[in-house]
Amino acid sequence: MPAMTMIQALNSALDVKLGSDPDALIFGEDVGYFGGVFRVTEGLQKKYGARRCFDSPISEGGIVATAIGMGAYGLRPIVEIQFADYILPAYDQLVSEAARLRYRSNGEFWCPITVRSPYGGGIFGGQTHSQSPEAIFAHVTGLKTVIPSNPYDAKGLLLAAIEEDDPVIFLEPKRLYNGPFDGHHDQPLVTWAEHPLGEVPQGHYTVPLGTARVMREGREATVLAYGTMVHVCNAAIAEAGIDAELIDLRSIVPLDIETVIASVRKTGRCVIVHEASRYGGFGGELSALVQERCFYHLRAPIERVAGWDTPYPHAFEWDYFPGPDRVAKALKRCVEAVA
Amino acid sequence: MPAMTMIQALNSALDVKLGSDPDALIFGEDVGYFGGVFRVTEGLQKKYGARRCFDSPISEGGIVATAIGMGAYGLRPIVEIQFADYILPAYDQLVSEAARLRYRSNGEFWCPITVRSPYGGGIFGGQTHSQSPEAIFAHVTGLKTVIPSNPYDAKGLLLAAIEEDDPVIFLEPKRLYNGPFDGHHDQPLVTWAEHPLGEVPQGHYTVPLGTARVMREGREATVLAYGTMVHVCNAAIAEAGIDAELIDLRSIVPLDIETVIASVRKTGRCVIVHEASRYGGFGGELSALVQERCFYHLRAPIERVAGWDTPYPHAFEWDYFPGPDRVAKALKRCVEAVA
Amino acid sequence: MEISRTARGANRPALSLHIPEPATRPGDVPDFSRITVPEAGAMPCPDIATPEAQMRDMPYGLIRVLDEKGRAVGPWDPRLDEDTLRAGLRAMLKTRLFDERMFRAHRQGKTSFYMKSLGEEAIGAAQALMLEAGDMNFPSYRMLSWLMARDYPLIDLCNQIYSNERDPLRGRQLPILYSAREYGFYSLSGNVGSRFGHAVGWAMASAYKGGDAIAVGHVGDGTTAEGDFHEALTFASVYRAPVILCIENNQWAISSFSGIAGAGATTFAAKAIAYGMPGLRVDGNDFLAVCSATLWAAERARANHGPTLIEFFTYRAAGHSTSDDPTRYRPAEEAAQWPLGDPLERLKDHLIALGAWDAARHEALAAELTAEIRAASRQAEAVGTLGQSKPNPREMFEDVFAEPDWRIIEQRREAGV
Amino acid sequence: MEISRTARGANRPALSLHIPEPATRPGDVPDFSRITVPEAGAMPCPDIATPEAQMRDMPYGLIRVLDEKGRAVGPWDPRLDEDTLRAGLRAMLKTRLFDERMFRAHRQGKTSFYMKSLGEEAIGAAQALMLEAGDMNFPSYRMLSWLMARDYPLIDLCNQIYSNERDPLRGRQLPILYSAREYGFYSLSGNVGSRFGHAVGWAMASAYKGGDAIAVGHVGDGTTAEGDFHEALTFASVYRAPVILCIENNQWAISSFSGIAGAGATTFAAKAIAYGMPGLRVDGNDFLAVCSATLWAAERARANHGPTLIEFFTYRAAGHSTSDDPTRYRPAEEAAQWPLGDPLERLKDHLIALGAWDAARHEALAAELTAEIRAASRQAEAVGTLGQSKPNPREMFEDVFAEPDWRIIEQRREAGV
Ligand SMILES: Cc1ncc(C[n+]2csc(CCOP(=O)(O)OP(=O)(O)O)c2C)c(N)n1
Ligand SMILES: Cc1ncc(C[n+]2csc(CCOP(=O)(O)OP(=O)(O)O)c2C)c(N)n1
Ligand SMILES: [Mg+2]
Ligand SMILES: [Mg+2]
Repeated sequence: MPAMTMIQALNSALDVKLGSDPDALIFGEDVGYFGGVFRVTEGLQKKYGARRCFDSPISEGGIVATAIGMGAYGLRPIVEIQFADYILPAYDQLVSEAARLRYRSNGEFWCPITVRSPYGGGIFGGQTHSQSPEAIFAHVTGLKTVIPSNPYDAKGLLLAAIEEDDPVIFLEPKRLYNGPFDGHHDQPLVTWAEHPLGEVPQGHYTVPLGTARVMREGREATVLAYGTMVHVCNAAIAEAGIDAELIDLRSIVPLDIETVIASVRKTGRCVIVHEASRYGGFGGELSALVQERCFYHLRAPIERVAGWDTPYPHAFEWDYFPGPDRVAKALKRCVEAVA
Repeated sequence: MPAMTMIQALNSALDVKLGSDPDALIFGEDVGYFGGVFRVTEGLQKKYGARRCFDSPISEGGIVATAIGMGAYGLRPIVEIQFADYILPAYDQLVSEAARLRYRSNGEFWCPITVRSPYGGGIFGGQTHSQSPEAIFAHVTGLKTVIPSNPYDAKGLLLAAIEEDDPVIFLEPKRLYNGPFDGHHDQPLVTWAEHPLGEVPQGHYTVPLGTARVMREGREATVLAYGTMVHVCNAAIAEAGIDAELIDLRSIVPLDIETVIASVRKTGRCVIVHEASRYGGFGGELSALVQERCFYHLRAPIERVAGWDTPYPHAFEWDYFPGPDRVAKALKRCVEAVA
Repeated sequence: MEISRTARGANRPALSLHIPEPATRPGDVPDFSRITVPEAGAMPCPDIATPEAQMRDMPYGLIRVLDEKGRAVGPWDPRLDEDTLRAGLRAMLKTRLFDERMFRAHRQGKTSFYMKSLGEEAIGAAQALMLEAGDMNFPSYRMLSWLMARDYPLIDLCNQIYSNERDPLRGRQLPILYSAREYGFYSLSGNVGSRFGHAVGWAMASAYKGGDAIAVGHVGDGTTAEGDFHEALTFASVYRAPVILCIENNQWAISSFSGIAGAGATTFAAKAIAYGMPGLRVDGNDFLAVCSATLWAAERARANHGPTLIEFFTYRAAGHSTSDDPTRYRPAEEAAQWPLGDPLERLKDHLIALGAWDAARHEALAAELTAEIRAASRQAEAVGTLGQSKPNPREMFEDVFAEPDWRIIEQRREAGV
Repeated sequence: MEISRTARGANRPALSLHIPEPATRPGDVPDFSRITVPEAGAMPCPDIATPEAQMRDMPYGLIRVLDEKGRAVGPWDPRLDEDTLRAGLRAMLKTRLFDERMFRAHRQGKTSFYMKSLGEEAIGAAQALMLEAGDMNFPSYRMLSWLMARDYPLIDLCNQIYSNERDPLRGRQLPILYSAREYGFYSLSGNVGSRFGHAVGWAMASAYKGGDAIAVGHVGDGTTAEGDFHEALTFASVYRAPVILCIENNQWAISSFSGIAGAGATTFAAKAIAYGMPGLRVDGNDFLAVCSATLWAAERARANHGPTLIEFFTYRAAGHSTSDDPTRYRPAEEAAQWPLGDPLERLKDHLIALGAWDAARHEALAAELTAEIRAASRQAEAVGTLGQSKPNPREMFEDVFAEPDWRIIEQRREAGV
């Protein structure tokens, strides 16, 4: 199996889909001739023609509205929002229309669209190229939200997302595009070629939505994470020297609740980690779910490690970003807490 | 003190403000000559002139954008979004602009705007006149979110919100406009005239944001609620015959964390109730906070009672709405759980 | 040039904020003197291949076909056969009678909500007849006459409005927010404007597939202020989508007159010019003009000439909805004074002038339709009205997704349904 | 009328989807033959009180003042004094030299990001000089020349760009997204378009207070597709806000040519017509034309005649930002072929033609500005560049609200700052 970066893996998924499904098409800002600002759609216009992969006006609401109409017709549009920070002008379309169409029309119309968007921090992108908006999608009934953490999953999840007949928000941790960044920004970047999950089959396969991946088994505590934080947590676990179980949720809607619960019941301790600011973040839901279902197994307070409750501050990238130190500290606190 | 409905109390707050602050002005869809579809701005255009209270185009994004510009100039705009369901087209303006202006400009510009909007269910309004979007605001750093449950608080909180120099989302539980609805939809409506908090001073006063109100003291469990659910919980507590402490949060940002924690430490049990759908709702944050800060005091799993994870379904108003029965059941479960 | 730097600041007036106000308010005598009604037949009808640059005056005229004597005149006469005209009349009358009955049903507590199309029935009826079965309408909530013209079953309408056990939308949607895919009628929702772009996407999909179906989308005058409106027009223009984008300018948006949407500054049809597409301004109370403009735009779309924006100039003769009382913000007598008349009467007069209709046939038709509506409504009432009957609450948990996830399954169990 | 019901469906072509493509791509010879450059001085200059209906041809012309010989001609000549012209030249040159140095600084790792205004320097410089101290600019990120014209301290620019300890925005904002209230320069942000409506609100507030300050707002050609653009224009039109709304049509939006924003169908200035406001189309590389159009619109606004939309026709001569490589999507030689020339050279030639400037003075000015920029940049480097110096991390927790709540206080403590 060839080694691919996450960008190549995503590109491969799109290539497989355009090649096999004439109803699949791609559009978004700069995705056509140029191949996208992160190059995820590179070469697709050349290979499949402008009709299958084209540039759109700078209008996130218009992109999603148009995709919904195409989906209602019977196509399977895959759109790119250049940065997840810029998905907000499309929020009404996603919530009031995409998420509700099947329900309100009693299944007469539905919305098989995939909305890809690079998200998250770690690239010195400042306030508006770094945010993690997953919580505002997870709360919306009718939307699915998927977040891969490695090339293998990225391709399989993207193919699964595209093949879903419901709208999927597909958030790509941009800091992982070129390697499994673990939060040690002062160390040389490891590439995906050196990582087992950088091996990606050429052809079609899917990773079903709603299945978490146990990245690391352990007995002392459960760590729940997704996206870039999976690698940060992995580093933190090693550095803390704690035998923790690390679960990569992969999709937060649908959530693999069974894997989560089984793990916490086993370890009795839980640390939840995300990049998004803490208050009202998806960590709250995870914490509540774990508490509700594992109360009698919990031997320590569930910990949350997250971005601070401030906007994403440019110069303070590494003060804001919940890096391995902060995660390790929380993990230790959690394991050391007396029941 | 005169008895006022919540509508009259809100109107009185606006009247007081327009009368005392020449920089305060009101605009929004149908708020001018007509006085708003719920009549909250009735009479204000007549009293203060069209310049102070006027209709706006149907453009929620435009309303908020314009208000932000006015706020940057130095005015204190109060805008109405006709239904909270229709606030989403303004979401980008609220998150990317209103909430971030002070921070990113290092305090050179700020955003003293108040966005009023009727929210919540119970009026057979169907999917798009019933939703409770507070969670998507609570997660946003830089926004405050306020939800009154009675006329006295409504007026005092609205005046406090308007006087804030930061943007405030002010969600008005429309089911409470005319009386303290407790979820018993099949019983005659009680009016505010019969409720002690229907007594509202004529003049200026404020209820500070970030101060919860203990509606009812109790020892067996803590119930956290806001908006319509305060009255539903009150009824549920009485019906369950449980000596529960009922806390009306009144603002979810800022949150009166001290009152919450003190109560749960005392009772050892906690039920969280909101109308919004459950998954990713604000109840998750509350549950997480309580769990983090009261872990060693908790004698039972924290319960959440909320709307189901479906869109708000018109004909199933009372199947969806988390009424007193569901709350009472959760309360009993919580109190009966063995530590 | 008049301006110069030195003059700056000299004798400058203070700035003042302009708040638009309608000509009249309750208590005033209705005044439509601002509205010029050009003669029927006066507007030229350009070839559908005409470049936009040569049609920039169209948005400022008013396409009218029916003259005061009920004759069809001028180049926009669509020369329809009498059956089509009678089908239009029937759809409009059926809409009006149905609206009346359902409005009463609301007063009687049988439904939570209702909205009438009074005075605007020509638009949906004409378009339903002029467009083809495979085309898709992305309607506003004042498009019932489309469903009537296409013979959507009355019983399904009633069941939906009564939110009863047989509600075709299973109790999930507010009354009148229909969805009827088989009838070329896209799912409505409460949010205004947010489906205008879907019409464009649907039309783009049809073009992508090399099909021949086109889309038609609708918004009200007030709704043109939403960003969605602009985004839809932008995409339609850029990709030359085969779509007809329509504005029903009925002069009001709830209590706000059209000046609050910018009508004091220009026409709504003129918004087309911003996108380099033709903008037609059409007498919306003239069934023939609506037919003709729709056909013209449809043929343009089908010939790959791209989108057309049409403003239908009309009047919302009733209140906004059952929640509204228009006498609070406009003179009660305004509707009667509307200078473009009643679309139903005008089509009827035309048919009579043609010798294809008469008072007796009209009465018979009204009686037949009234009976049909009464029967359907009674049948639906027998199933039940709001609160007396509803679909199985299990329906609340269906169709959130194609397949329910554990949350839905658990909660359905908790709800005991 | 050409259309008839019977003809429908006969010999219909299959629909096809139109995807706009630029005239040339990398490897092609640049081709600007689609652009007609009208003679300078040819456009009439209407009185500021002229009704919009009499100005509907303006958006299709191109206001130009400087002719090929560097002379100012025609009714739009603003007849500026030489000091003003030289101030404009200075601001433009300073912008260009500063851009160059900072672009290099990015290559050297001193900053995370930079964006140039190359080829568009006339716009901000002219407007900063033509508008008054109390007016407020709601800029795009290509408006550095405004700050240069108003003598914003270079050291503050450099500290912001280097995100160092003295960054006036305290490390909270991406480089070049300045905020400079005292200089009439509103807070920038990464989101495009979302401040266009703020300009309108600010202008409405000024009118509400009976003041005399006006606002000017900017978006790029690509950004006109956002709903925010439409909403801002709608509010400006409805309330006749004293605002100048500007589109910098620099032909590109990152890699997308202006056709993706609708330029194939009409001009951007024509979008004004949708709102019944005047739309001017102006040679954005002609300093005098920019001055003149800005003054005209400003005087309209100050006289309570309401808003004006201006399209500045220009060219983005550099890449979009430091993250971009334009040779991947357009011919590398395109900038040199741009038919409207270089704004800086054109103003220089005009001053020389006037006898108010010469090569020696130009060289001296360039040397002086280069030294000034070098000094400021060195001074800022002494404080530190990206990663070497930053404000106190405590700043991360300030100004989220006017007063921090317990979350901020607790988290600041947890962060140990
Ligand atoms: C996004 C959104 N904002 C506000 C509303 C509330 N609302 C419902 S109808 C309406 C007026 C619409 O007026 P117009 O577009 O002229 O259509 P008309 O009712 O006249 O047919 C408003 C403001 C809504 N439904 N959706
Ligand atoms: C809301 C939003 N969507 C997308 C982007 C990404 N983006 C940044 S600049 C840009 C192109 C803007 O083009 P244009 O408006 O023509 O301005 P120019 O850069 O040419 O001056 C895009 C798409 C953004 N910053 N904000
Ligand atoms: Mg209307
Ligand atoms: Mg551009």
